[in-house]
Amino acid sequence: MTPSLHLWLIPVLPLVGAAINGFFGRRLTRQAVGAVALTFCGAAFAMVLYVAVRFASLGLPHTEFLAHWIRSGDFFVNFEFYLDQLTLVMLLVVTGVGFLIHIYSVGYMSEEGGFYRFFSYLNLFMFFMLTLVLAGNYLQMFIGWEGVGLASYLLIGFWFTKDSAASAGKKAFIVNRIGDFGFLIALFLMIKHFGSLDFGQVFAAASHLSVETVGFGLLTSIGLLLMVGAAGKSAQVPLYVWLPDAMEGPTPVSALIHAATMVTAGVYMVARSHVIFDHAPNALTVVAIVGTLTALFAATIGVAQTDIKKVLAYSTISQLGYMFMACGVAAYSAGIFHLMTHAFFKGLLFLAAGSVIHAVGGEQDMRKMGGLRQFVPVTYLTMGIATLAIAGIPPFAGFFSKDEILFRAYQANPVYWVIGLFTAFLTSFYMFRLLFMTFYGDYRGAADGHDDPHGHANHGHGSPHESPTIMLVPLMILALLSLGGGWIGIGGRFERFLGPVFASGDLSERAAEASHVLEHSLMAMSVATAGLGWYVAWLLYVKRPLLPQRIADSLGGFYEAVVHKYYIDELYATLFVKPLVEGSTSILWHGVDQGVIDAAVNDTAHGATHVSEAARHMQSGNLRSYAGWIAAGGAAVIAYMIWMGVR
Amino acid sequence: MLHLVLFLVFGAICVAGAINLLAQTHPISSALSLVVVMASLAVEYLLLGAEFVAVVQVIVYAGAVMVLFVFVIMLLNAGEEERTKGSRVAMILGVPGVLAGGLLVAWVLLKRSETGSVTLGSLPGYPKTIGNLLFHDFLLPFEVTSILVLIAIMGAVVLASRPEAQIPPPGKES
Amino acid sequence: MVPVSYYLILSGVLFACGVIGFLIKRNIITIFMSIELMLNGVNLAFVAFAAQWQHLSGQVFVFFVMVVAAAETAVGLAIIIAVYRTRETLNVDQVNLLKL
Amino acid sequence: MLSLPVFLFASLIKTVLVLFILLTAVAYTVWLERKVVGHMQNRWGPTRVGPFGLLQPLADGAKFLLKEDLTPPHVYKPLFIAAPMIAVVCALSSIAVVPFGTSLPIFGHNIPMQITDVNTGVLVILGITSVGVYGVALAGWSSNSKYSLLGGLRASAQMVSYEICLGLSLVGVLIVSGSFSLSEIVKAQGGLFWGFLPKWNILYGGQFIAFFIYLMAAYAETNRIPFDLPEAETELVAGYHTEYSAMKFAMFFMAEYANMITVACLATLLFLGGWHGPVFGPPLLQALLPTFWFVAKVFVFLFIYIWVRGTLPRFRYDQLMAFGWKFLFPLAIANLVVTALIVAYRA
Repeated sequence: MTPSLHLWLIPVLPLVGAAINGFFGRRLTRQAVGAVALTFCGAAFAMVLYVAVRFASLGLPHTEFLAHWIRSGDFFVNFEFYLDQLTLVMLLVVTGVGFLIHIYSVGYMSEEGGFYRFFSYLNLFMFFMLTLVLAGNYLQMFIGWEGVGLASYLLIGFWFTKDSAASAGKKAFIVNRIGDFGFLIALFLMIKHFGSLDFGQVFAAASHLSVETVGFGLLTSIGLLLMVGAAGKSAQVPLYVWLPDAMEGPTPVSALIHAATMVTAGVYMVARSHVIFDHAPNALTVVAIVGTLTALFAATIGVAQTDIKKVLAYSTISQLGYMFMACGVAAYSAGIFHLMTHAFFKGLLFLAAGSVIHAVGGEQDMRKMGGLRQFVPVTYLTMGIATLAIAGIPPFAGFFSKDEILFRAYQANPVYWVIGLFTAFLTSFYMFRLLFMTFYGDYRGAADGHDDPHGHANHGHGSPHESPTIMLVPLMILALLSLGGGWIGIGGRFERFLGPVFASGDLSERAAEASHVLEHSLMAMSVATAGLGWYVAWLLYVKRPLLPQRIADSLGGFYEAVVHKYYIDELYATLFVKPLVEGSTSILWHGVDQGVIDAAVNDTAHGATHVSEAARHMQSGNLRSYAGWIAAGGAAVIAYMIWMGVR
Repeated sequence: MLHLVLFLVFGAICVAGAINLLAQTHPISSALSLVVVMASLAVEYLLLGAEFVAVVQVIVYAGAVMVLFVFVIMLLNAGEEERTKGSRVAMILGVPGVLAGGLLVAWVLLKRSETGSVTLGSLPGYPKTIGNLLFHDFLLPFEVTSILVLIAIMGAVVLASRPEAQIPPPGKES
Repeated sequence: MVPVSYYLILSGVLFACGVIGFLIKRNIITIFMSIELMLNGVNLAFVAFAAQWQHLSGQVFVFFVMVVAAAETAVGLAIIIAVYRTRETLNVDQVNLLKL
Repeated sequence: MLSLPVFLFASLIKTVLVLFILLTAVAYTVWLERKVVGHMQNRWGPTRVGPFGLLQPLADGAKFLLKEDLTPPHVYKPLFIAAPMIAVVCALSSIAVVPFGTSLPIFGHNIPMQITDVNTGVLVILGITSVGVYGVALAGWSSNSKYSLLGGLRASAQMVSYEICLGLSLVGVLIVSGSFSLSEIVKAQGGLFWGFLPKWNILYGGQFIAFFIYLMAAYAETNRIPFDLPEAETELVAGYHTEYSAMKFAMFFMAEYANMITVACLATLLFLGGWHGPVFGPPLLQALLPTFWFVAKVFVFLFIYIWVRGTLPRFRYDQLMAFGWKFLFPLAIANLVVTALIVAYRA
């Protein structure tokens, strides 16, 4: 038994910050609120660093028991913290990126109302996310899972006076509920069949079951249900629809929650549950297909988006699809690797986009940007690095992780690889499109910062201007990470580090078999694809800026479909929302609620009224009448008693 | 024999007083009839040996309760009873019901002989024995009753006292 | 020797007179007196049963009944006074509404 | 134990005798009062009829009998007639349980000097006194006169209130002597303590506070000065008997004085040792001396009555009620508690 590291401090520190800001923030100055939030978030990060330093000396997996939670017969659930390599990676990503985004937020949100509220929510999110990551059992994980959903809801709807933000929050929450429903059923199945929710016990029990290659067994069911949950949280097809709308939230929120951390919880969960998936290949195949489809699907939509954050949102969905594809081919460590690098460069992208938005006074439409290169050089530079990273240009971080995934996908099934490669092309294309539309050409925006959708205080933009240092520092750190973050994966070091966690499936052994020739040729092809995307984007948006419109016109209906996100929202509205609303209105509301429940209540009341109307004549208010009734009743009782006695 | 005669005489006075209570239209006559009933009941108690009960009956009922009634009748200057027709139920249902119930009880009492008979003063209720019973076996009820009386006193004071603000201004009658 | 049932019948007659008084009298004070009459009838039954079973608790009950009756009278007459103040009548047939 | 005929005969004789004595005493208490008050006020009182006016009561009685018995119109006649009767009957009947002395040996029978010895004698007197309220109250009501009604109301409220204090003051004595029977109570007060003090309840029983309460309550019960509000001449003409005349008025008059005598007797019996006193001389004297002592004590009590009447002014009605409920009543309860504690300590 290794000494206690007081892991509980890691989630609790941000909670304390959230509590302080939530309860007392209204009376504190902005500086104080920011200091509190940064202090506690930073303390958590420091704690994680301390854990990382001590990591080598720990016996793994390292669990720390805090308290009993549920004790019901044979069924136990504890408050327990579980630490292994996977957890450590997640902890570092969450607290590290989280801390940077906190710093950034202090600058970004400095002009906003509800400053304390924002940081209270942000710290609350950190608490739940760390709870999720550190959980020692599925139920505790579920708390974190729901908690980050709550924090996400609160933060998407941060500008709750804006109707679109409020409904985006609701949409995220409701769509997540669908996924959570699957997660919950998976938990129930575990309780029923394994009698426990503890990771160790569940995985031990699962690993003793035979691999379900055919059919639809217990583990397949659990796996699929977990995947439903993961699809909800991580915005996979068909439950991705909430994520683009979630961009209504403040940009740091999009960076932290909807790019770097929360949306990757699904990936983390699938990776954590890899024992179950390893024994359910069919479920794993579903994961891979879902991931692949999502990657392609979202990338195509991303191509036609004009809102800078929407592009990034679809990009996120697409990248998450990559991660699921990796998990689906049992390359969990590749998925986690991509998760990490993605956290760096996508966080950076969002923050840089935020910086851009900040620079142009709240404008998000790329068509009204352009030529910002000279106004915001640091932002341009960092965003450029992030774009190179996501596009998969070596030696940036995205190259290593994405290449790893594509390689493993090829090994599993070349179809995945083909689609993945095409997606990589699209990714490269739309990311450079974003870069070119934003930073090249001429500035197409209005001279002054009007039409302020986020309620930014109008700080009199003469022209776009660079963000303050407090925002740029996180950008630069993340840029460094995007640049060099992938290098730890060179030579499979990252995979070896995570090896003990995933060292159960034979599928992961394939990596060793692969020839270096194949690997290198695939690598070259993906780099070429990325370069192609870059070139096409340059061609269309820098060299011949009128061409895109013509292509769009020639594509006609397809382009329209892409612009309208394949009408998925409308499809859902028609398929689910409308029938639900209609059914609720006509059947549940008018039929059940008004027709049965209200009617029962009202009819009872009316019946009582009628009976009372009749009985009221007895209640004349005359004392002697009442006495008469009592006397008659007493006589009846006496007669009955005597009759009973005589009989 | 003496017992039976006394019982019948005072029982007759009792019933006569009770019926007179019903027959009289003026409340003060009814009240005096009730005093008569209570006094003769005290005699019936004496016949049964309950001398303490009898004396207390006179002191409490005749001497205090009924004086209070007379006092209130005088205070409110209650007049002759009005012959209003307020309730048919009381006449049609109540009175026959009472009579029927009473007759049934009487019939049962006369038919069943196991109730037995009592001799003159067969159970002497001396103050001492009653007191012993009251302060030992019935101590809790006794104390509870004392609280009841206390509450009743306060209630009576509150109810009967006339708050200055509630005196209706002249001319405003409902 | 007098059968106990005679006493009980006397008690019942008094009680019935009380009930009938309650039913037929209009004056609220008289009605209240009818209640006292009923209580007296019950008291007689208590004493008679005490004599039959040769146990004094019956007589002790009478004291409790008297105490309760006295308390009831005090409160009841206070209520009557209060009613008379607001309604200016003692006829129960005219006191048939909870509010004025 | 006496045989039934002898008992009935003796009772009849005693009743007649006691009634005669009582009525005479009533008449001469009136005379005494007029005489004493007269002297207190520096005048002579009755002097014309007989020596020292001793025949004045007879003359008054004749006057009452011979005057026109006027019944005013608009009175409620049955009660107007019944009220004085109730008053006088209640006043006279309570004397029945009062023992005037020890038993007298007459014709070989040991006849007690008491019409009847009820073992709840105190309670009987209380009960009869409480019923006596009806006479006053009904007289006031049936007269159909405002003065009378007010007098009747005052009388009934006052008597009901002070009856409580009266009863509570007696309870202390009852606790000390452990009996309701008047003769038992008197017997318990025989003898001396500390060698020279009589074992009267007022001394040995420590009931001097109770005696004070009894005195006050008794004055109020009998509607005497300083508590004669029901017949306050200056306000209510004559209170509840304003409308009465002739013999009906005489009945109220008799009732008042008979009540005074009863109250004095009760005080003597309960507090002042009853018939106990120095007994000496030949047997006949020995038999009569207790009765003498009894009468002497009653006389002293009555004299105090008259003395107070000649001295004190009248209370206001609210003062009367406040005095009864806020002073006498708590005092009586305190006395009761203390007495009970003392008795429990002695036992």
